[in-house]
Amino acid sequence: MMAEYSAFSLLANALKGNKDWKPAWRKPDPKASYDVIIIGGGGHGLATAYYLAKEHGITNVAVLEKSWLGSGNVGRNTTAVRSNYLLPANTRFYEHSMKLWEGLSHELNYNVMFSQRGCLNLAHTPAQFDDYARRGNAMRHLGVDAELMTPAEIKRLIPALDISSDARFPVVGGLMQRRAGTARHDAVAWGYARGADRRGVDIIENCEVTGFLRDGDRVTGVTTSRGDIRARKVAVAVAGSTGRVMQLAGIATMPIESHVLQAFVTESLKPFIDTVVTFGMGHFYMSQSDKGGLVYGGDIDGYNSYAQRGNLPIVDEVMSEMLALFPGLARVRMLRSWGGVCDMSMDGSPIITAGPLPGMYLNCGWCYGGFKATPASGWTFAWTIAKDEPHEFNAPFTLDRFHRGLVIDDKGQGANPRLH
Amino acid sequence: MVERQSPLEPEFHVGSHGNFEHGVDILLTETRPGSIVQLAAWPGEEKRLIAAIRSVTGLALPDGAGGGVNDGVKSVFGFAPGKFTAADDAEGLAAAFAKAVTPEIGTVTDLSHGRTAIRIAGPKAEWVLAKFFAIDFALPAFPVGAGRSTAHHDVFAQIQRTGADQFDIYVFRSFARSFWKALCHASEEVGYEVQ
Amino acid sequence: MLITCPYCGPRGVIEFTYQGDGNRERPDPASQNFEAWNAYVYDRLNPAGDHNEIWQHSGGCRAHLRVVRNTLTHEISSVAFVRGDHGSAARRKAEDKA
Amino acid sequence: MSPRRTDTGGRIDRLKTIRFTFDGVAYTGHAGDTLASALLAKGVTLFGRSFKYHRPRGLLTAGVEEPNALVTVLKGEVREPNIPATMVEIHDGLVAISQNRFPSLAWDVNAVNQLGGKILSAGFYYKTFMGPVIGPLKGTRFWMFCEHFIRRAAGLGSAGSAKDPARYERMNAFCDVLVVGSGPAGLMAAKAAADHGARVILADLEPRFGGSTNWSDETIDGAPAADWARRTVTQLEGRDNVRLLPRTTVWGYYDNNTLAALERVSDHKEQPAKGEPRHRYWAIRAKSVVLATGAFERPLVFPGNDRPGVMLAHAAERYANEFGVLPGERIALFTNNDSAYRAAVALKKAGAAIVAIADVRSELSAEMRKLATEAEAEIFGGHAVVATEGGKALSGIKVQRFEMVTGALTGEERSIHADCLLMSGGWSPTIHLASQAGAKAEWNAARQAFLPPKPTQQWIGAGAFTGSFSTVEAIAEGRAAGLAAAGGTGTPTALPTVEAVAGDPDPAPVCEIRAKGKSFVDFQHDVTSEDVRLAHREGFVSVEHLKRYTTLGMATDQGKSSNVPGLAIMAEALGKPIPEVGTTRFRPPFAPVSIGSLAAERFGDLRPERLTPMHDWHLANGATMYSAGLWYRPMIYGHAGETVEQAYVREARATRESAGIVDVSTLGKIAVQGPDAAVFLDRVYTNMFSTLAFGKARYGLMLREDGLAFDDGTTWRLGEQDFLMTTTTANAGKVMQHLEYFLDVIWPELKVHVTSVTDEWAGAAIGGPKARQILAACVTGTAVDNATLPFMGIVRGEIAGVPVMICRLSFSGEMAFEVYSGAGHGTRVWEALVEAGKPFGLVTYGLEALGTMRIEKGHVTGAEIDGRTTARDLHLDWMLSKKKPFIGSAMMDREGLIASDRLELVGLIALDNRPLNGGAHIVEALDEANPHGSIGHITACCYSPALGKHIALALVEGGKARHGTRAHVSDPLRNRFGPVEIVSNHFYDPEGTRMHG
Repeated sequence: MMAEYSAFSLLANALKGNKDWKPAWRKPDPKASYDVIIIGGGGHGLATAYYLAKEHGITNVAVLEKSWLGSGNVGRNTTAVRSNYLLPANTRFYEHSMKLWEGLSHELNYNVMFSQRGCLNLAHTPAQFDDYARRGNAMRHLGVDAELMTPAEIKRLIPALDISSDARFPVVGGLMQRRAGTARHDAVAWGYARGADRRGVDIIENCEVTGFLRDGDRVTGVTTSRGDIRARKVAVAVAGSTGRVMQLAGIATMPIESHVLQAFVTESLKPFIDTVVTFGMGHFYMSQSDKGGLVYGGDIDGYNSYAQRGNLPIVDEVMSEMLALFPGLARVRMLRSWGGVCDMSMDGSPIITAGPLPGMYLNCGWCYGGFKATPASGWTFAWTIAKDEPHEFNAPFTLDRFHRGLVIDDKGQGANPRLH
Repeated sequence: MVERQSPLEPEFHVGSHGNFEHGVDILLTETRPGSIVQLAAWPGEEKRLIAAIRSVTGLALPDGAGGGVNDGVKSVFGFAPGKFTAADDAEGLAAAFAKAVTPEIGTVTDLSHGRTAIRIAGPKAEWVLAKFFAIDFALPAFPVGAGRSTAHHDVFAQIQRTGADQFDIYVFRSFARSFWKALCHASEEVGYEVQ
Repeated sequence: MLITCPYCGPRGVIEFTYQGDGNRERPDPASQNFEAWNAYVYDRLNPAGDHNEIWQHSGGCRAHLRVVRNTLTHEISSVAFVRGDHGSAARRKAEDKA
Repeated sequence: MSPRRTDTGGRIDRLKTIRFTFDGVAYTGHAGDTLASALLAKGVTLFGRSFKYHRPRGLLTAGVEEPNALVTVLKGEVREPNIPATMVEIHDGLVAISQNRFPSLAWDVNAVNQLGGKILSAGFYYKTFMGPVIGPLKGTRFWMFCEHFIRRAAGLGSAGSAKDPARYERMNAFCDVLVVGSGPAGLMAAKAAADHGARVILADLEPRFGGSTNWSDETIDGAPAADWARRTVTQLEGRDNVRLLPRTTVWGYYDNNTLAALERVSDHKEQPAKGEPRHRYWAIRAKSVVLATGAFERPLVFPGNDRPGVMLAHAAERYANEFGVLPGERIALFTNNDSAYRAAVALKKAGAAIVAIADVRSELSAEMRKLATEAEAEIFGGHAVVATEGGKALSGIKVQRFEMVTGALTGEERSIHADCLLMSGGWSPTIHLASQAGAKAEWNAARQAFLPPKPTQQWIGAGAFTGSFSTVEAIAEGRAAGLAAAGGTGTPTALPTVEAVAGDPDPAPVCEIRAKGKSFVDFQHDVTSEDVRLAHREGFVSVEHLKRYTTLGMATDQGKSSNVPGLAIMAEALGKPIPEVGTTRFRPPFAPVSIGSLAAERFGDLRPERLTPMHDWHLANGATMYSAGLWYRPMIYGHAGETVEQAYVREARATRESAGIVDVSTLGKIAVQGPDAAVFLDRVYTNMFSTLAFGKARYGLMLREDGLAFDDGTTWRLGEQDFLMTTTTANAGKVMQHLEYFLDVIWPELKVHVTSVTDEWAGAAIGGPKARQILAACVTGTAVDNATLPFMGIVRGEIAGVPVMICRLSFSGEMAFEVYSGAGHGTRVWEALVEAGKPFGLVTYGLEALGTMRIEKGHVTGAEIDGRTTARDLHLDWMLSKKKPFIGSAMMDREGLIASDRLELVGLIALDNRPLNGGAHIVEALDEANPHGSIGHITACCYSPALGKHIALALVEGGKARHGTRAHVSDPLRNRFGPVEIVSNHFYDPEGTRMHG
């Protein structure tokens, strides 16, 4: 058992020249078989492993990661955490996630720096303000916090924001969720990894799944770059790589497209904004990291891609929208941009389900909202794997909902993934 | 005929503007053609449409996608497969085409009010246009007479090169004032005159 | 990313609208085969590698194009009008030389 | 002793004195100085404070990779934070201040952080601040409490909120060959490509072209290298096919050879010229690219390597030769390679004393010994610097015998008095753009460097970029690359001759001296070699984990100098070769880019305004405008002292009592033409259009493929093959694309053309009991009586001498007509109608009254057709033809779309006679304290003058079945609760007697 992290352990170790720190998680070789294999060592896969062990006592579990742990979207997002959805199925699920977030640092004995600094959606027309009111009221009717803000209140909260009436899209108000905020993305992966490892889960990095072992239809394990591994249950939590992995299982088409989403960070600045803010007349969101960089993003590039690399039109669009809100940032500089691969579903909502093959469990369709879902995704997926039935929170997120017309379409865009 | 209202009016300021002390490198005008017409052929009927264009306007279209010609009064250019924009200083071009372009050949759509034609001319015309449009304005890549369909963000534009350093830009009327303001703003650097 | 429109030549991706998987086949309008309808509306090929997809040159000539593009490298190996050649496509060449 | 200006030399203009201030102190420099060189010339050694420990820092470099000397440049209220002083060209009136210090740069209270050194090691934050499990600071509160202070201590410069008045622009450029970098390789490449006739762009991030020629002592073709470079640039300047872009950083390499560059057009000027942008963002499409971006020198990692006065060797050479500034009087060098010897000689020539050269190598070539002799420097072969002394400036160093293979330090430490220490840890080719272009760098053990990968796009490398560090190679490779990029083949003409001291390009494989004390790897982020080893102990061994755990390479310099040393230390800890630790992929931008430049012309004007033909009339006649998408539409035409509600109630009431007129030009209008137009419309609408008679209009509904409602509007049949479709304002573009998709992709056999004619027509809707009389008073050429113009009929006539098309249809529920004229005549027709209406009490009305009347009538708009509702939900199932398939017909009856608990359109009447709110929810039983049990929500609401009540449209579960029942609005966000009656959505004149007349 590794040492608990605390201010005391920090001090004790510092006095010893920091020589005694142990690896945050082991680096085991894969065993020949497990009860459960989870494909994907990202946030969702690691959280699933953690909750399988903690909530369901299933510890003979391997998490297989083709690259370094947390190399997917958990390490490439803009770190926002919120549960301000319109439709009840989403709100309930993300609110469960929010509650898990609120206790996560303690639970994991790892500071994931969850900072409930609020998330503000700006409205720019009265009609949009009513839309946000609808959403906020929907949240309130499910016991989730939400409030409306006036431009004057918004200006007090974010002094650098341009709320002048001669702005091209003046701010007429906003919807605030105070309990929303940000977390340190990498720490979430590392914290879950350490927690799962401490409960006996094998986390195996640099282990790429190359195929599925089958007994008829049933999935009985995987072939990997580090040999065959058998398992009673194989869970797929590979987000942007869902298409590729499902193809290995012989499933060619899915209600999923993989799209590239870019994100950006400025150079480090003294505190500039104390909340997460989103623009209503386009697609732009921003917060400030504890290090001081403004972390922000916008729309997906809008075409299928696995390249983790985007193109200039979105860069230009995001920066233009940023300056529409914060004209004082013209001379601040973009330091770095990067791309993540998003598993865009046909209604903008996720899929967490047993199947589609016997012995297989599927977790995907996170669009670009996957980070905030991490705890609930792992929690409900672990439940589904352990009990072979969904929890109430993920019951609506089936794979067959599209065909049955039971879509959960928060944006009302229909089967058009680039618009979700 | 009743004169049409220009969408540019409150922002149309005749005279020299911007950094013109060192000379004016841009001339901006609204050409206000009497007719702007879109002509579109059914697949396989393009040659007959080109013949009809010739019979109505007297202009012979050169070969090539985006090919076009301008005689100072009338212009025509291709902007999409089988589709052409024709303009004439005089009104009534749509009616003339309605006779020549039979339903077997294609369709005629009158856009005389719907599009606004802005002319940019001068030694820095390519420079200023390159601020808006990601197409190659160099003469070898964009010969005189030729047309291009492109867009600057929300503003669709059809552009015909009507001289070595002269371009006619057709934009949607509702966007014309915004685009005009942007064009003037972008021309300030080199000095411009509105005529 | 540039897409070489057969009519307009190479243009930036900002001028195009992505219309997705080009392998989907729309069932006969009167078809009652709901599996086929569902597959058409909701299911997509999502390959890592060459992908056959539909783009509209919405900021240009507005034609729809069938594009084969590699989703790992963004390299485009072919572009053609979805509708087939309009007769004007080949004429692009005259200007390419100019 | 301190740094000073040399008496002669440098490429500055000593006759031009420039005045500027730094931290409020007035200084002077010369034209051609950077802020760094000008301050250094004045003896300034302290330039900044580090991020974590707030350690005092001086200049490390002379270029874009500077991690320490970051300043904020002030232009009035506008702030530009985090700019390397090495990249600021001074000009009269320049105001710069230091950052991340309080109260001053020299005395910074946060320097106390240094005392916490070992605790503030990598991973510190993750291991603590979890806080208590109980009490007021439980949960996330304790962390948020601490975070407040942590955030204030972190961060570099401050951003402002004042709007930047500067102008930013974008430029789209096309070329055959883009040459990045203008050192000898880049100049040769540009010249070769230009000579071959290619269209060439040559970009360099420095104000002076020439790269290393600006500071080397080499000669090319018998002349000083800088003269050769200037001559070459002059030749290029005269050519039509060459565009020279100085001060231009090529920062991004995107797909299909699209490159992004930032030109700092007027930062170096006191005032930009009229209309001149501050920054120009170049989006360059190059057929091929020559990457001649050179290399970055690396620091060595040893205790005290961050003390002000310790800098890179070539940086000192630059300061001396390019700026005429000596960074010290008594200079020591510490190196693992030959290149530093050249610097020693240069500084000696410039007037400094070279007190020592410590070289980790014990075997030195005769050439290097000769250079050391020339510099009159004592050589310490097989030695390392193990400590530096001094406070905010260097006062001395300690050297000790060093065994290269084992890393062991032996023998006595020897102190050497020096005020400046130059270090050289070898060179890293600047391969960032190549890496961005999509390929993985390759480690070269001899060069101790990552070399560029095999190209994945159309580029060719030349010079130091490829690991060829000599000028001779740069010249040869540059010309070959330029020629090849232009599509030419080799010519046998002689290359320029170069006189230079030959040195070994390969450094000794030593990057760290492990002695006691903090040795910095990443200077700005204070990442030490011990932090790297701690990451190793805790298992964060992959390069990405190393970076993320320690923040190595994540500072504003993005690891330009720290990347390789960090990897080397990790590789050593792992006992693996460097390539197995990996290298991070470089991502755009190469160097930070102003956000203003990326927004370019859209800064301050995000989207164009879309105006109707009558826009100016509306403004002149008291309209308050409402932004709807890109359009502007009148919201109300308020009278003095009226509230919005009073205004719309007046407008709506007057319309129902006499007549009103509204601008409907924004409705989407699409010409649908061709022999198959009617067939096509039958397929895209749920109802029939082929049966529509000429001169008649019909209301139509479209579904999406998935069976949900998409858009509605009327379509007018103007001829056998000629239809005019109208769409909602918001969906005009989407419907157009929808139609084009089906015509091009699904039904290419249909002969139909669709064209957007939204802007062709001005539209005025005039409605009310007197509408027909008003029309009759001004229309000529046609009658407008019931026989000539029945409901949904169309006639053509003239108003004010202008042709118009009039269709009798109604949105308001009144007898109403839409009058279309050519857009250029819109105002004329509008004015004629308004004039004709005066005797009849005609009012102009805006969107609010329009919305009020449509709610009274129960018509749906985008608030109800929200992408989640079906035709049945909206009681439009009567429009679903059973005679034909249409888009969406196959999918509209799926179980989820016909479920009984779906939200359906209803009307609501407030029983407490108080205003309702859009977005309020509906509940069966009210619970103000704990709202729950939502059965739906309000989509639109108003005070209805016709009913004298507050009414709303709403989507409610099982809607129709609830007609006549009571429910409650529950709007906790606005604290509005109260009883409502659920009724039909057709509040007013449900039989339509008024519009049928």
